[in-house]
Order: sequence, then structure tokens, then C-alpha cells
Amino acid sequence: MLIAAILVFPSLAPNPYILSSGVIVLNWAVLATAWNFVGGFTGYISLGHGALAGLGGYATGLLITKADIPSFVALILAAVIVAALAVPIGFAALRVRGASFVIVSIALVLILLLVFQSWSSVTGGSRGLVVPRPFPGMLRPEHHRAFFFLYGGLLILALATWWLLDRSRFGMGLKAIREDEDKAESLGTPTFAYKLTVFVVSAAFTALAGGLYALWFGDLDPVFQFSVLTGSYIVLMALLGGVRNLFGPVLGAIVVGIALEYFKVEFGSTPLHLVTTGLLLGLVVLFMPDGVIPSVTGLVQRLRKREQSSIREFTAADLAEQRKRDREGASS
Amino acid sequence: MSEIELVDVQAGYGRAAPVLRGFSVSVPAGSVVCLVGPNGAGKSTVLKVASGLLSPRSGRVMVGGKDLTGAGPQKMLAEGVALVLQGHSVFREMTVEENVLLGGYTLNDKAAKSRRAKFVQELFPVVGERWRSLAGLLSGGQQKQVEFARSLMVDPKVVLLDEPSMGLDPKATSTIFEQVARMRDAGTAVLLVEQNARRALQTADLGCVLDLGRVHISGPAADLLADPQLGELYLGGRPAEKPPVP
Amino acid sequence: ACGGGDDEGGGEKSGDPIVVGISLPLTGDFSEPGKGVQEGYEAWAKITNDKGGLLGRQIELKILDDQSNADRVVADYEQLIGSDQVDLVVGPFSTRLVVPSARVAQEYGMLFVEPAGAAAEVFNQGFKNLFYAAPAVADDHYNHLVEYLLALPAGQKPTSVAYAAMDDPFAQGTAYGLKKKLEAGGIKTVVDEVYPPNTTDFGSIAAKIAAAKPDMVVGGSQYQDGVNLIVALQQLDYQPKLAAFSTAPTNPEFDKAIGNKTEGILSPTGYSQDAPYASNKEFVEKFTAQFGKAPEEDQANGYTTGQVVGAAVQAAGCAEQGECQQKLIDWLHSNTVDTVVGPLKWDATGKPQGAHMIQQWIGNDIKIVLPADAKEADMVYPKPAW
Amino acid sequence: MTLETRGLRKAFGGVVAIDGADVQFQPGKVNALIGPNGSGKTTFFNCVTGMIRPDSGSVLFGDRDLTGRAPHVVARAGVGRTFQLCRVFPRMTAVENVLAAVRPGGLLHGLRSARRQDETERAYGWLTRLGIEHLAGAEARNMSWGQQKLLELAGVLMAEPRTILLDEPAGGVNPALLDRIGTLVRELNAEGRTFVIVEHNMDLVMSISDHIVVFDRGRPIAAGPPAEVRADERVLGAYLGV
Amino acid sequence: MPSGALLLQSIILGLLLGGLYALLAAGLTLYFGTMRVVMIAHSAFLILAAYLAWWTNDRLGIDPLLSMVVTVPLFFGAGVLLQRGLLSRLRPVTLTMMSVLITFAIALIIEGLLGYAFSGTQRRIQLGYGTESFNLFGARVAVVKLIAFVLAAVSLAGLYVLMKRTQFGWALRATIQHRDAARLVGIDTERTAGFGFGLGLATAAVGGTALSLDTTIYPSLHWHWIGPLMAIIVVGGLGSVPGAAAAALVLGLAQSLLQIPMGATWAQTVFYVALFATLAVRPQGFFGGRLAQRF
Ligand SMILES: Nc1ncnc2c1ncn2[C@@H]1O[C@H](COP(=O)(O)OP(=O)(O)OP(=O)(O)O)[C@@H](O)[C@H]1O
Ligand SMILES: Nc1ncnc2c1ncn2[C@@H]1O[C@H](COP(=O)(O)OP(=O)(O)OP(=O)(O)O)[C@@H](O)[C@H]1O
Ligand SMILES: [Mg+2]
Ligand SMILES: [Mg+2]
Repeated sequence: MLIAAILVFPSLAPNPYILSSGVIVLNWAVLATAWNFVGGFTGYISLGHGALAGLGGYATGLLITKADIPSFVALILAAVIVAALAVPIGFAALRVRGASFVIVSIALVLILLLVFQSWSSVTGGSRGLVVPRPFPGMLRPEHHRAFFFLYGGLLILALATWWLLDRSRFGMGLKAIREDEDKAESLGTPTFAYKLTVFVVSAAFTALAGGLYALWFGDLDPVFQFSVLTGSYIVLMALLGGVRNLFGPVLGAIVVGIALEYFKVEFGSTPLHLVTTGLLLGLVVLFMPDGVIPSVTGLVQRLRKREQSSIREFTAADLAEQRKRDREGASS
Repeated sequence: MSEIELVDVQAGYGRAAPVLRGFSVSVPAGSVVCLVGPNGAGKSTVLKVASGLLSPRSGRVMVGGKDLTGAGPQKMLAEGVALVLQGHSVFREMTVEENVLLGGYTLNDKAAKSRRAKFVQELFPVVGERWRSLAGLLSGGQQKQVEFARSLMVDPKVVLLDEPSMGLDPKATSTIFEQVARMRDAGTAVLLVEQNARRALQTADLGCVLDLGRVHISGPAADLLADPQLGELYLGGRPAEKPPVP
Repeated sequence: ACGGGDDEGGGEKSGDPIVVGISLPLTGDFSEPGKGVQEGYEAWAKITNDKGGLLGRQIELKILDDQSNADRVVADYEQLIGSDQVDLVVGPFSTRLVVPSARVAQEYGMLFVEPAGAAAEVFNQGFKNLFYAAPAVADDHYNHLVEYLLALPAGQKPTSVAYAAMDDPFAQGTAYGLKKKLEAGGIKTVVDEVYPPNTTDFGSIAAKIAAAKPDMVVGGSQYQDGVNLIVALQQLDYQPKLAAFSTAPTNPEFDKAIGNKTEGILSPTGYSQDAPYASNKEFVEKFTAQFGKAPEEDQANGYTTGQVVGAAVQAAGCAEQGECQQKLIDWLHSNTVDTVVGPLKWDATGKPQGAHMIQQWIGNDIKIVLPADAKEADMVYPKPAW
Repeated sequence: MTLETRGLRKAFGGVVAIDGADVQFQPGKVNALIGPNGSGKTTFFNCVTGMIRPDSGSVLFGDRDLTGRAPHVVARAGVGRTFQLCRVFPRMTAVENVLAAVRPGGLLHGLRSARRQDETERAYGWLTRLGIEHLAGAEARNMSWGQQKLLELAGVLMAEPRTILLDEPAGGVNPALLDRIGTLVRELNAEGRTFVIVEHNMDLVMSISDHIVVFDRGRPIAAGPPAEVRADERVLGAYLGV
Repeated sequence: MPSGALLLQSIILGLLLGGLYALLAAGLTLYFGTMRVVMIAHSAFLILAAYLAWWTNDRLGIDPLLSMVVTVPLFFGAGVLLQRGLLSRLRPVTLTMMSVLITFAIALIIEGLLGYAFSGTQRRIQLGYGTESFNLFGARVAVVKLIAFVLAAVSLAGLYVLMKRTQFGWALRATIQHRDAARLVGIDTERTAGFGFGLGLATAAVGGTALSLDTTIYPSLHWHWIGPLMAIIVVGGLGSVPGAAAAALVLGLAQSLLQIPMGATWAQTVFYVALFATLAVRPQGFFGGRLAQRF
């Protein structure tokens, strides 16, 4: 269904502006899904993924402008470089848990902002970096359409990877880390290696999205590439949709992406769009801490079935049914 | 008259089905009632209801003849009901001293406080020895002793104990049971939950077997101990080989 | 070149208004100057419409807020051109936003006159559709001051200068343009500091400058950082012979902000309410009537942009997407336009060919002191203690 | 394989928790480690399983030196453990808790489904043997103390380590069930698994263990079969009480 | 080689700056260390307080320090409400994570409302004594910076005494560490936690006022403060007031001195370098007495 939607959207879009908004929403969807590799599985909340995307964008741009590498080769290479960089970054950041990790992830954004601003001989500093177009002769609407499909492909790749991990033992190990890291380790899960691996995977997807954005957008400016706000929007999207669900972040990206656009139109000339975004975030946290998808399915289930018994008065039939469900889960 | 009485209590967590389904118990002043039962029967839930941590869905909680259904723990404590939680509930990042003195949070009399503190230090040597170290750094059993010591800082009319001997070495276990007996002799009503059931029933006056949220059997502790079938089902197969140290 | 297919001739009927699309930072970091530019645009639309409009058509502004964000500015122009089908677009505020939006305009084949892309790099991106509607780019703002200083006799000429510039293409451009020329003239640089835009504590920078005791201090500043730096220097009791700051001193609140110790501070400016150009008198008068205050530089920049586009439309006789845009571009490349900041003409990259005036605080008021033919007062040098 | 320590020492600031302990557990037997509160038993487990790094001394498992290795390395070498304050994965169901104990081998192995049918069956098997199969679908955080304790035990057993360290398995467990656990331990022992059990419940210790090590103040003061240890005066004085 | 005068001046500036940092970070140690709440909105509240100080000065012409008479109780009340109304509704299991998001939302709301009320213009209090300074061994000490430093020292000392010595401090720490047990010893945990949060925000009121004396403020300024403040409390050890104070002084000094050879931008990285170095060497921070929550 998602694939179909991605395929038909460009032909339905009434004008290039809507199409370009579609590209932006897909960009968010990829970012949120990529974030969910870390946030959803291990429960480490990173507000720094905006920086990884920025890094991917800059790496792509610099490879093209400084090393004359063809655009899409540069994109892949940039993702590899960012993945490699994610190893030391993750090594430092993943040593701490909970609150400290959040701080470290914020620090990552701020430190990269400083570096990319100050190191102007390489990055162009605050003057920004102009990334040449990958399809030089293409008209703008065509250009949007091409990138829409590129982003669509990337999103599907990311989703497939997430799905694969979710049902695997590796994924189970990551979820165990989310629940109780020491316990997981004492059961033989190499927690640090697991966390690092999934962080690197997440960083690679994030960098791909960032690199694609650089190719599409063409102008990079450290202030916008390395912004805590970007990372926070990603988290908002993932949480809103539901971090334990494959399509949660995508749904969140669509909702929040459109909401941001709407708030901007509605409250455009005042900073009240910040207020509305804040309120939205607050409401989600207070009333749907597990996200839209789980909240809704939970409600449906509660309406359909009577309350679950926690006491030892399980009938044999209940037990058999439970067991069957688990087994079906096994074969699916 | 009963110091504390639970009447036909229904209680549970969140939206789930009730854990206690019409549970009643009453503990007279100067006696020890021992609650035993399989894991998950609802024993801890009974104590949470009795101490005000959990509001019952229906039924009544009476303390000293007053209806205190739905009162919070602060009010319950003011009425003389104290609970020692199951598992570990020391304030981990505070010193043993701070933990113990916090036990007397409601006391205003400084002198009385330090007198009690001295008393518990003598009772549990480790409390005195580790007075200034962080409570979270103590061993499991040592923490348990600190917790018990903390509860001894006040002089309640009703004491609710949730497996106080868990994780304690034989010496400390004896100290605890001696203390329970002493409280009873001083006129306190004690509601005791224990998995060390045989030992506990020897100290208790009344026994009460809880299963599936209801009272299964209750009666004088000695009768329960003697019942072979009950022993098989709830107290473990082997009767105690020799009577414990008094 | 590329917007042509979408042109449905909507603008042919002379009754339809000419819709001008603009994206401006009405919120966020650049919101203050952004609002100034907005007023300039509004004044232009009103003054022009009161006189019967352009080509007999009324002007209608369509302004979107880009939140001072480059992603947004691009989306805005995308929306204005692609979705709202505006007839003309003009530029946003700040160099950071000009480059991305000029690219959108270029790829849709639109003329792009802008009020604020003063940094040199705007003009080496190869844009053919871009025109900066102000007298000079950042690097040339101090040209008159350089002439003045280098002409001083050896004994009076400052020998050492400290520069502190915000890490921003515009602000840095002003300071470094001056630096390059002064160094070429043999005046030594003793301190050269660049600080990030969000710096709020200037103690250390000031300490460095004060310790080097240069004759002259130059701040490549926007508004607030300039104020902070001056206060920090004053706290350290450093007394230079000359102090020049871009942007900040021309702000109406400047004197209050630094506790009225303003005497002798210099600033380059592209606009003066008292400038003798023909359209300026009308602008000042009508603007004051419309907004209840006199126009500042930002407002003038917006107005100038409107004047430039207006002139091109009058000359080319059309205003819509499609071929018309190229006609407008071609006309501007080969003609001079009279504006409230004087006559403007551009080289092939859209860079204006002029210089800024220099103003100085003298007796609690800011006055033009350079160039000599426009001056309102004599330059005070060395400046008195602050 | 023999689990042994040589000259193990660990001090926390001024408190010497383990003071040069030379301990040898008998392979293929049920070993017990007893001692008064604070004598260093849990710290000993933590050192052996890599949760904390000893100050000096070594931990040997067969011919492998496990000193200071990371906990997962120790676990993969075949040493499983439970915690005194039990540790379960609070927001996973009981089955998931048990399934999470199956460790993936290599990378490809790691990508295999986490809910393979045979493993799910086995998980249910453990829950049943410990009498908590009715809780299979309940989240662990909603369980009572004793239920969590049993669940943790099920997890360790699922991982099938050759040597199993249990820290107070009886704490808070109903005595009737305890008998079953005792039987279970003996059965598993018969299958060739080694146990080291820290426990204060002397009935359980005396009835199931083959070999007992008694700790006091961070070092072993006695070791031997139950009958011998029970009679030892030092043990009586330090631990069992008069 | 910088001159001796410049070094001395930089040291003095660095210490004064460090004092201010310590004050700004003080509230964070409270929420973080003792309440397990990641309070992203702390710096937004600082800016809010600074705006209120600016506003009272601008409108009423009174000294910004006097605004504390109103802002401190006001913020305390706001903190109590915030805790009771929002944070206490979060589930304990996910408290740390969800508090990040909810306080982030609050920060956005504050920023938006400030922008709405006062526009994005940068503001600075215009004080008669704003540029006054006096000579100390040849270096200049600005009066406003000294006032901020004194405010910092007084508030930090007060906070420390409150947490370690008073009944309320004990109750607060107990509440955070084991809520049920705290209720069982008779502590009104709801009220205590609310007051604790209020206290944190009260320090923000003091800090914001101190901040407003000598810097510019604008609605989005709080983003600029988050990084350095968080770095300070990690380096100092989450939850340790003396740790935060020491780390703030050291880092303020380091930043000030490093600006001499490295310039303003690179000198800012000292916070992050220190942050990562701390994590590598001593993840619990240099003064952090926190337990490894392992066993
Ligand atoms: N927070 C909770 N949420 C939902 N259900 C719970 C919660 N706590 C306990 N239960 C359920 O309530 C029942 C009774 O729990 P309780 O803790 O009272 O048992 P218990 O008799 O004390 O058992 P144990 O001997 O293991 O401590 C159990 O089946 C448990 O699964
Ligand atoms: N992290 C730590 N920091 C400081 N002291 C510690 C730490 N862990 C343990 N200790 C101390 O080391 C000693 C041994 O503790 P340990 O937990 O090993 O005892 P134990 O034998 O398991 O006792 P119990 O039977 O009560 O569980 C105790 O005195 C304890 O206070
Ligand atoms: Mg219980
Ligand atoms: Mg132990």
C-alpha cells in the first residue's frame, strides 16, 4: 500500500509545490524510521540525529565539490563515511544511559555546529556550501519527481531493514537492552556491540537521507544542518506514530510534517507556530505516550475483549489460545 | 477489639481484574496474624490496601474502629499503621543515618529520635557500623536490616510486615522474629506476610491462608501448622525438624 | 526558460493586479530586519498603487514567513511560483536565505531582485537573474573611510587596528573588506577575532582587544553583538582613537543600549533619510505618513527593491511568468535605475557598483560625515573618550 | 568444568568485600555458598560474572581465565546467573522474557526469527515447570515479587548454561514451590549442570547441595559436604548462630 | 605569548563567567540528579526570567534585581504546577525519556510566547551602572558581572544547605529515590516533589535575572545555553551541587583562557571536549556520588 501510494502521489500532485512538500515529508519519514532503529529498539532517545543527517549532507556535498566524485557515488560513500564516524561517536555516547545519553546527543549537534561553522576553509563555514545538481539539465518539477522516487525507495529499504531486525534475535537482544541492560548482558548479549551496530545502521540511513537532501536542496548551511530542532522533530514524529511499530514513524512523519506546514500557514507571521508544535508534543506525551498506533489498537482491543486477568484463574482454554497465538507469531 | 480490620475488600491494579475478591481479616491488638499463600495470591496487595498505598475498589478498612477506607499512607501512619515493603525500599542514595532518621520523619521530639536511633543501632549491629555509608551500597540483607530498623523509629499501633526475613541470615532472622514477638507483647497488632511460613506460624497467634485473592483457611497458627494437607499445599513438604530458637 | 509551459496568460488582462511574491523572515533570528523590509515593500506597493499602479495594474503583495530558515524560504518560493502562480518575485532578507531562494527563481526562470544579499559570495554563484538593490556589497561598505584614513598625515594615521567580526557572510564581509584595504595601505592588524552569531559574552574578546591597545577598533557586527562588544570594551576602559561598527550604530535604540556613551562611533550606511535623491523625499514623507515613523535602512532596501522591479516592468511593458521575465532581466542588465539610495547599476553578476556613506555619532545624533559631497557634519577624529 | 577463584580481592573504598578468596566449586555438583549478610557472596558472584572487576586475583573456568572479562563473555563461556534483587525485562511478557535469554550466535544467526516455534515451545516448557505458565502473556512488571523471581530463573534455565549461579533463588518463593525447585535443581544436575547457590534457607541448602562453601568477611572459612559443614564450629559461630 | 595583564584579566573574567554558569546550571542538578527529570526547558525559563527582569526595568524603570521579588515566587509556583500538572502524570518507567520531550515542548511554548509578546528583537537592559568597573590588581572587574557572581554564590550555598541539612531536603531526596517508601514514612510526596521542582525553577528566576544584567536576550537564546549547561552538570556529576559549581568555574576559566589562543568559536568546544573526556574517564562525573545502578 505504501509502495502504491509512493508510486501514484507524483502524478496526483497538482503542482510542483505539493510535490516538493511530498519530498520533504518523505525525507522526514526516512529520518524518523532511521531514528527508530536506535530509539525504538534500544530505548536510547537521541536528539542528535539531525546532526547525523547534516553530516551526511555535508559529506556528500564535500565529496562532490572537493573530490569531484559523481553525485550518487558520493552519496553512498558519504553514508559509509558517516557510518564509520558513528563508530567513535557511538563509542563515546553509548557508554552512558538515559539522561546522560540525551545530553550527549544534544552536545553532538552543538559541537558539530561549531566545527562546521568554524572550519570554514573546508566546509565553507557560515557562508554555506553549494552542492551541484545531480541532474543538471532537469526542470524543477521533474527534479522533484525524481527525488520523490529516490526517497520512496530509501524509505522502503529502511522499513524492510527495520522489519527484519524487529523479528530477529538481534532485535530481541536490542529490546532486552531497552528493558534492562545489565540483565541482558548477563544473559550473554554483547550489549555494547549490539548498541553500536544498530547505532551505525541508524546513522547510515540517516546520512543517506541527509545526503539525498543535500542533492535535492543544493544549499547547506551549518545553522540549519546542525539544529537541535531537527532532531526533536524526528523524535516527535517517531513517538507520535509509535516507536514499537514498523509504520509508526512514517505515520508520525506524515502527521507532523503536514501539521508543521499547517501551523506555518495558520500562524505564519507570529512565533505561535512554535507554541502549537509544543502543545502537540505535550499532548502526545501526556495522552499517547506509546504513540497513535498502539493507543488506537489498544482501545479497539479493549472494546472488543473483556479485561485481561492477571491472577491465577486462567482457564485451560485461555491458556491454549494464548499458546496458539504465540505459536502463530512464531511461524509468521 | 481489632486494631485493624479489612472487611470484604476488593482491590486490583489499573484496569486488570481484581486481585483481592472479598478478602477479610482482622488483627486484634497484641496479636500476630500471619498471612501465607502461594506466589501471586495477593498477600502484598492486602498489605498495600491496609497501609493506604492502594485504594480498595470496594470493602472497608477499619483502624481502631474508625473507617479509613481510601485514606493515603500519610493519614494511615498518623493513625498508627506502618508498613515495611517487600523487596528493597531503602533510599539508595542516602546514608544509613539519613534512612534511619527518616523513619522518624513524623516525630518532632529530637531526643526521642536519637534514643530510638541508638536502640536500632544496638539491635542491628550493621546499622551502627555502616552509619555513614550510602544505603544502596550495602548488601541485600544489610539493606533489609536498615529497612526494618527504619520502621522501628516510630511506635505504631499496627505493624504490617511484608516478608521481613527475606534475604536475612539466620541470626538476623531471629532478631526480626524476636522483635515481632516483643511488639506483640507491647500490645501492637502485627500483620505478617511470610514465605518462611513454618517459622512465622510458630511466632503467630493466628494464621490465614490466602489463595486466589480470597481467604482459603484461617485459624489458630498452631492448627494450620499441624494440618498435613495444608503443609503439603502451602508450607512445603517437610515440617520443621526442630523448634526454632525462642 | 522553464516556467513557460505553465503560463496561461493570466496576467494579460489589464484589470488583474500584478501579484508580487515575497518570503520574509517574520519570525526567528532575522525577524526584526525582516519586518523592516516588509514595511519597505508595503510602502512601495501603496505609493505605487496610489499613483495608479504599474502598467495600469494594481500591485498586490503576497508575503510568506520563512521563519529565518533556509528550508522554508525555498518551500515558500516554490509555493509562490509553482502553486500560487505569482507574476513577480522579490528577495527575502539575509545572505543565508538569498542564495537558496535565488536558485529557485533561477530554475523557474524568474527575475530576482533582492534587498539584502550583501555578501560577496552571493555574486559568484553564477546567477544570471539576480540583482542586489543597494549601493554596494559588504566588502565595499567602508570604501570612503579607507580613503579618508589613508589620506591622513603620517602622525595622525592610525597604525594598528583590531577587528572582531560575527561569523556571518555579511557582517564579516564589512570588516574584512576594510581590513584588506587598510592592510594594503600599511595599517597593521593586531587582533582579528571571529565569533559565532549566538555569542552573548564578549568579555574575553574585549579583553584581547584592550590588551593589544590598538588605535582603532572595527566591529563586523549585526545589531546586538555590536552593542555587547562596545559595552564590554567600555567595561574594560579601553579608549581607541576610532571605533567603527557596521549596522549597530544606525539603530534607533543604539544610544540607549550603550548608556549614551556614543560619541564618535562610526558606521557605514547605505541609506539616509536626508539623502538628496529625487524619490527619497516622497518616500520619507509617505512612509512616515503610513507607518508613523521615519524609514530606516531595512525599509529603504525593501522600497528600493520595489523601485528596481517597477522600473524594469515599466520599461519592458509586461509582468508575468514566462518570456517576460527574461525581458526584465535583460533590461536591468543594461540600464541604470534611480532609487531612494541613488542611481543603481549592476555588473553581469548582479553586483551593484557603488559605496556606502559613513555616519558618525556627534552630539547625540548620527550624521553623515563621508563622502565629503554628502556630509552633514565634519568627521571627529580622534574620537573622544567613551 | 571447574569454576574456581584464586586470591580474589575486591574492596569498595574502605570496605573489603572480598578478601583474597580461594574458592573451588565442584564440577557437576550442586554447590552452595553461604555466609552471613554482607560477607561478600553477591560481590563474589559479581566478580565471577564480570559485573565488577576484581582488584586482584583471578577467576578460572576450566582452562579459561575469565578475570575481568565482560559479563556477556562470561555468559557465553557457559556461566549463567540470577540476581538477588531479581531482574526481569519489565515491559516484555513472560514468554518474551524467556525467549530473550536465547542468545544469537553469529551475525546471520542473529537475523533468524526470535520466535521460532521450537524455542517458543521450550520457553513454555520452562514456565510450566516453574508453575507460572498462566502468566505467559502478562508483562513482567505486573507480576508479584515471587513470580518475577521464578521468571528470572526460567530465563537463566532457557539459556542452558553449563554452570548456573543462583543468588537467593528461594527469597520470597512459596515453600511448596521451593520443594519443586529443589527437585528441579537435582534433575538438571543429573543432566550434568553445575550449580552454585547462594541461599539463607538452610533447609533447602542442606537438602540439595553436595558441597558447601561458607563465607565470612569476604573469605571462605569452611568447605565440605553438608554434614561436615553443619558441624563445623566456625560455621556455627559465624553464621548459623548458637 | 599573551601578556600578564591579559592573562590576569582573562582569569578574572573566566571566574566571573564560571560563577554565572554555576548559577544557571544549579537548577539542572536538582531536577536531574535528584528527580531524574531531564529539564530541557530550564534555559527557556532562564530566558523568561531575564525577559521579565528586562521588562520591569524597561516599563517601570526599576532595578532588574528587584524583579526577583516577583519572579522567584512566581517561578516557584510555576514549578510546583508544572510538576503536579504534567510531570507527575508521566509513567515512572519512562520518566526520563518522556520528561525530555515534555520539557522540550514547554521550551518551545515559552520561546513562541516570548517571540509573540516581545518579538524576536534582541534586548538588553540599559543600566546606569552597566559599563561601570573597578580596578583589581590592574585588571578591570565589571560591577554587573560581580553582582551576578555574588548572586550565584549565595544561591548555590543556600541550595546546598537546603538539600543536605534541612528536613525538606531529606524528604525531597527520599521521595525521588523510593516514592512508596517515602510515603510510608509519612512524607507528603506530592507536595515535596512539587516544591523540589519549584525550587529548581526558582534558581532559574535568580539565574535569569543575573543573566539579564550583562547580556543580550532574545527568544531563541535558550538553545545556546542548553549545551554548555548540560555539559557542566555531566562533568560535575549529575545531582551534585558542589560538583556543578566546581565544573562551572573550571570550564568558565578554561573557556576564557582558551579564547586567547583559539578564538571565541573554538573555545566553546571546551565544554564538549570536557563532556566527552568525562564520559570516557569517569562517566558518573567528577563529583558524582551516584551509584552504578547495577546490582
Ligand atoms: N502493579 C501491578 N499491576 C498489575 N498486576 C499486579 C501488579 N502487582 C501485582 N499484580 C498481580 O496481582 C497478583 C497479586 O500480587 P501480590 O504482589 O499481592 O502477590 P503476593 O501474594 O504478594 O505474591 P509474592 O508471594 O510473590 O510476593 C499477582 O498475580 C500479580 O500478577
Ligand atoms: N558497590 C559497593 N560499594 C561499596 N560497598 C559495597 C558495594 N557492594 C557491596 N559492598 C559491601 O560489600 C560487602 C559485601 O556485600 P555483598 O552484597 O557481597 O554481601 P552478601 O554476602 O551478598 O550479603 P547478603 O547475604 O546480605 O546478600 C557489604 O559490606 C557491602 O556493604
Ligand atoms: Mg508479595
Ligand atoms: Mg547478596
